[in-house]
Amino acid sequence: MPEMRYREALNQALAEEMERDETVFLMGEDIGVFNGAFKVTNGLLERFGEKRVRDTPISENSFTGIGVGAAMTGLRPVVEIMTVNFSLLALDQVINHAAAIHYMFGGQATVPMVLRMPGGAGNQLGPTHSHSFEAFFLQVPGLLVAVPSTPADAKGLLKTAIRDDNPVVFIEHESLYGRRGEVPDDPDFTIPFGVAAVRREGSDVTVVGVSRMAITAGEAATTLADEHGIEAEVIDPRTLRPLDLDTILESVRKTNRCVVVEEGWPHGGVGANLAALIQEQAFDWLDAPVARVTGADLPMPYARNLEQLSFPHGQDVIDAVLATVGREVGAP
Amino acid sequence: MPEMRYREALNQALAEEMERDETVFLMGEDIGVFNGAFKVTNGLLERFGEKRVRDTPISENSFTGIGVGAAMTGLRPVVEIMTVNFSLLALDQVINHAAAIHYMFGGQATVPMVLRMPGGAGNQLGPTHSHSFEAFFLQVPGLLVAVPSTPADAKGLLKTAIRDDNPVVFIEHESLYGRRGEVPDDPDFTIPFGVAAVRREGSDVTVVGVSRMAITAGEAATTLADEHGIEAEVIDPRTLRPLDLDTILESVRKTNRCVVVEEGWPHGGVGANLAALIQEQAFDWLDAPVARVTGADLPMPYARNLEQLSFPHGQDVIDAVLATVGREVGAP
Amino acid sequence: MSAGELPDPETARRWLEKMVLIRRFEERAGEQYTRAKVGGFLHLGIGEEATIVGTVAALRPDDYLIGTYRTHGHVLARGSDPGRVMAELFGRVDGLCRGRGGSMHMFDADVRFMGGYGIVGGNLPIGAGIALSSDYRGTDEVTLCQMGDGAVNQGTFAETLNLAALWSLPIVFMVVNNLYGMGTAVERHSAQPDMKRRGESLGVEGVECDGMDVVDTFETVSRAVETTRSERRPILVEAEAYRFRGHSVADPEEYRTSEEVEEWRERCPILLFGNRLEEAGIVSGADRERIDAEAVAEVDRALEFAEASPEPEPGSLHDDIYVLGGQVRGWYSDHREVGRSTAGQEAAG
Amino acid sequence: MSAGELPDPETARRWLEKMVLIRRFEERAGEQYTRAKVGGFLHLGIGEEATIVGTVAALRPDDYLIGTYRTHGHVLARGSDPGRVMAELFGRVDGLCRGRGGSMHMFDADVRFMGGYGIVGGNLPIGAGIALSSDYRGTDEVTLCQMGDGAVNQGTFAETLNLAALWSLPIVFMVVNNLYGMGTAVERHSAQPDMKRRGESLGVEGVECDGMDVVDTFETVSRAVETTRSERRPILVEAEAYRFRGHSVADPEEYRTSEEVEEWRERCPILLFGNRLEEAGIVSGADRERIDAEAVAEVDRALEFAEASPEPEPGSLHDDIYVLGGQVRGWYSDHREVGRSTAGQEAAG
Ligand SMILES: Cc1ncc(C[n+]2csc(CCOP(=O)(O)OP(=O)(O)O)c2C)c(N)n1
Ligand SMILES: Cc1ncc(C[n+]2csc(CCOP(=O)(O)OP(=O)(O)O)c2C)c(N)n1
Ligand SMILES: [Mg+2]
Ligand SMILES: [Mg+2]
Repeated sequence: MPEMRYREALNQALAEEMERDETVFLMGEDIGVFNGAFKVTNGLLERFGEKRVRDTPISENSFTGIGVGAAMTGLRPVVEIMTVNFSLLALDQVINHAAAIHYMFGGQATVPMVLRMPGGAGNQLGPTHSHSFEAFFLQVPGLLVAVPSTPADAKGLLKTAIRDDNPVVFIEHESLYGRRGEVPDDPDFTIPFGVAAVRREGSDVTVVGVSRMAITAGEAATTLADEHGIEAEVIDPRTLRPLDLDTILESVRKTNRCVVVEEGWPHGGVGANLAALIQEQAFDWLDAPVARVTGADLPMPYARNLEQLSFPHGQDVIDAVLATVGREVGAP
Repeated sequence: MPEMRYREALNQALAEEMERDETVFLMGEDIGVFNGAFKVTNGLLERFGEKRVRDTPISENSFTGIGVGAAMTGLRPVVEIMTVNFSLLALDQVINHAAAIHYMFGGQATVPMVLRMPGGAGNQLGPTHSHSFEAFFLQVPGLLVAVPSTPADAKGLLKTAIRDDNPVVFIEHESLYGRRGEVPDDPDFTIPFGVAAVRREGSDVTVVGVSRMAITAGEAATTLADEHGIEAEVIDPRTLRPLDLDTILESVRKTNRCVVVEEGWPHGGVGANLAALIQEQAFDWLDAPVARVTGADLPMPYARNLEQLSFPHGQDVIDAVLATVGREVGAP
Repeated sequence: MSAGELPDPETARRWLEKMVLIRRFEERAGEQYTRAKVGGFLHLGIGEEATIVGTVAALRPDDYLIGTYRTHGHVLARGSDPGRVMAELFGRVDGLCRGRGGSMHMFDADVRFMGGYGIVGGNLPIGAGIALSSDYRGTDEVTLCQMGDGAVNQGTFAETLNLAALWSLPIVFMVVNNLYGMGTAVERHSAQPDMKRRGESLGVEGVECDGMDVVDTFETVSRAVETTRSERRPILVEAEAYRFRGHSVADPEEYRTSEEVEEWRERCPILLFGNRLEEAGIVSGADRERIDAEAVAEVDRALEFAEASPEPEPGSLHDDIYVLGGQVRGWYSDHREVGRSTAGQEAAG
Repeated sequence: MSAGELPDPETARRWLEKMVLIRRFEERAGEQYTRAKVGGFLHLGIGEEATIVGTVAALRPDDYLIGTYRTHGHVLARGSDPGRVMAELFGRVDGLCRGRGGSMHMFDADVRFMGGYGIVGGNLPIGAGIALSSDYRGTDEVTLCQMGDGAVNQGTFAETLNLAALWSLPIVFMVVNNLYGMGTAVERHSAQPDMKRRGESLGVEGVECDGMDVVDTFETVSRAVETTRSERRPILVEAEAYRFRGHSVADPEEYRTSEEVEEWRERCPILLFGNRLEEAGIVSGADRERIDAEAVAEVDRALEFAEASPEPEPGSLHDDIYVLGGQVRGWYSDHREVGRSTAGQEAAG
């Protein structure tokens, strides 16, 4: 299998789907002449031309809405919002329009649109440019939400997203673009939504990692095994809507303990949702509360040392796992 | 104590604070000449004049941002977004600006602004006009979030919000505007943020109700006592940021069971956040999973019968309490 | 037919019939609202019939129309069955949107009415996206995107006009300037209140028509649509109009005088056009009465149809939140284990 | 001083000094970025010094200035200490914002620099709100709100200009048109690319200046500011300019030719203004060298200051998320019980 970077895998997914289906086209700020702020769309303007690779003005709400209208009338737009931070400007089109239209109009229209955008912290971009909004989008019925953490998943999930008839919020991670991994080059390779990946099997604790945190969790699991003799089962949900809760519950019923790792804010986050679901559906199997390791509850500071303190690292996962595993059953 | 409606209590709070402090002023769509879409600002234009009661064009993001700028330079704007549904257009100003500015600029600026808006379902306003976004706002560090359910709380919390130096998202409920209750007329009456109200004491189960659902929960509690001999302790958190988790935990440690009732979507909702916190901090006291009664996971349909099925009623709370109380300890 | 001239008699009569139908439909809808048969917010098009019928007459069947929360008239003019429109207002299963959308969210794919939208300004980018699709697919379809005067101050207005001009999209933006956005007069919401000039900064030509005159509206919109179709550039049409009723049913209307309303009522588009047709010998007084009676009868039938239509099945509550495909599985909907049953839909695969 | 004339020698020299200081500061910042001393995105003002210095010279100390993510120069021109600006880029505790904001989010209350903002278009309404406050408080302060050409397509631009005009707010909107928004040329992002006309539809007068000429910029902005101050109406100023470097450091600049960059470099605002002053006998060649050397020395000192400044205390991480008051209690911050310590702040009361 060829090895490539996450950004290249995304680029390949876009190119293959554009090749395969004339109705697929791209819109976004600086995706064409500039080749993409993160170079995901590199070369695509040259290859597919201005009709299918459209640079937009800085008008997030409206070009997102243009995607909605185009999707309602036979096209498959893949809209890039340069980073998740700017998606706040487009939420009306995403929530009041894209997500609602199929239901609200009694099934007469569909919105097969993909909204791609990278998020995450770690590059000292400061308070307005370091958000993780997975927990906003997963709330919204009508949307699907994908959060790929590997190059192969990035490609396979993006191809599925483009072929899907629902609006898909596709959240990439700025710090993963340069990561390498093996990626199938079969043009029919796709990864279904709603199927979590068990990255590592283990019997002592279930660790769910979201987006980049699936990588962080995997690294922590290696250390936990090597240094603490604790076998963590690491699960990457890959999509948050649909959510493969079954795989997570099955694991928790085996390990009886669970830690959720995410980069976003703690309150009402992805981990809160998972904790609520897990304690609801696996209450009697839990030997400890579902623990959460999250980003800090603050606007992300610029200073490197403060920023590093504000999103989870392997050691935080290890600490949380040790606390969860070490907790005596029945002890307050 | 005088009795008045929720909308009148809000009106009184605005008038008193405007009287008390010259820097308090109002902005919003149709709050002046039209006297407010829900008549909360009735008579205030006439009383305080155009300088302090400003009708705006339909430009949510920008008039919210104007509030931010005014707040940074000595004023105390109270901005009305006609309903929460339109706040999606203003989230960039709320999250990337209002919430971040104090922290991001190293404490040099403050944003003492109140963003008032009503939400909720039940009036057949359909998919774009029936949202409950409490769960979005509570995620955001830098914001405070108030959700009054009674006329007295509406007044007392709004006065506190206006006097507070932080940006406050103040979420009213469209179906509560006409509700009556006793309201202190002492102009110094305020209700502190972060102090939950125990609406009813009980030892069998803790029921937390958010906004209008505090009323629904209270009604259900009466039926539970009368018809099922179950004594529910009903807690209205009143503010979601700060959250008076202590009061909730204290109750759960007494009752060992908890049901959270909210109107919004289930995934990542207020209840998810509370369930996660409660199982984390009172794990060994719980005899049953924290249960959630929520709005349905869909864009709110217009048809009356479908809409009624899509947000919680007393019977839903009763069913959830019975299931929670009836659950045998240790039984799956 | 030259400027201001009547179209052929048959067409003229059809326009009159359509306007009367809309008027009678809206009156009945308002009445049913006060009887609590219709819920939510109800925004009527009474007084604005010429802007609707004149506009729709200027479109081809394969053109697209998209509007706001005030579009019962538009979907009727476009040819939807009045019974299904009324059933939608009643929240019944035979409604255009199966009762999911209600008054503010009409849609009829069959007549290319691409939706009424409850968010002011929200329909503009969607309209531009539809126009983009027409262009992309190599057709000569045009999209007409209707809005009120209040919508021009929503950011999407300038954003979308710029994008439409930049990308040469075949779209006509139609501002129905009825002098108020809710209770706010145009001069109180727009620093530069001349609506047809609102595209100037973006290089979008603006034209104006008398929205109380169906002929002028038809001519102006026709020219705009055909220019857009052939020259591939967006045009802005401002139609001066007036709503005779409140913003929505149950608006105390404190922001305008009853004299002003009366003055405008004298310019009633149905009255004036009816008079003109009568003067031209195209309809007689008796014809006008018959047209009215037929409209009333049609609305009566619509009402009967709506009343007879059942409420949506509770079991359908979770249908069509998603398009289900073989490639996805997992939950899509409500997960609750307690409370009333809201079992979610599950994907087939 | 009449049109195009130089100001008095002392002022002229000060302008030159400021421009040189900004140039040298930015060069050093770019260099420190490549050495990984500065993180995040770094947007330099090199080439745009005249738009900055000319503008700031037109403001009174009690006027407000607000900008974008490209504002090191603005805050320096306004009088902030270069050491504190550099320390902010270094993410140190003595930075203007204590290291929280970084390059994109400068702020200095002392000099009424009301912030750099990372969201394109986000600073416009805030600027209008500041102007509203000046007006409300009965002062004659003016706000100058700076943006790039790309920002005019954000919805807030039209929304805010309309509101400013409607409410007669004392604000000057300054569009620094450097021909590109990131890699997108003006004609590719704006259907009507004449920036000074972008307020027309909203009744906002637009004027233009040569942003490579500090005198012309000063004169144009001064007139705009004083008109705004006395006539209480917003004005739009377009300054034609060019950035000599990439959009941010590490931009491959594939969207423009090196010939184009070279042509513009010949119009370097520092070079041209320096030449002019020399021709006018206000500075000598030696003076110019001395001015440059002093700027370099000042930037050296700034760098030393920044390097000596400590990183923010980890314990300060949760400070100033909220303004704490006696009236509130409960949690404000991180609740985690596990993992690294992030004990939240608690209200006093
Ligand atoms: C984004 C948004 N803000 C506010 C509203 C509430 N609202 C509904 S209609 C309306 C006035 C619109 O006026 P106009 O565009 O002139 O249309 P008209 O009602 O006159 O047809 C307002 C403010 C809304 N629906 N959407
Ligand atoms: C809302 C938003 N969208 C996109 C971006 C990413 N971005 C940063 S600067 C920029 C270009 C802005 O160009 P312009 O306004 O001309 O200013 P210049 O950089 O030329 O000074 C873009 C697209 C952003 N910061 N905010
Ligand atoms: Mg109107
Ligand atoms: Mg630019």
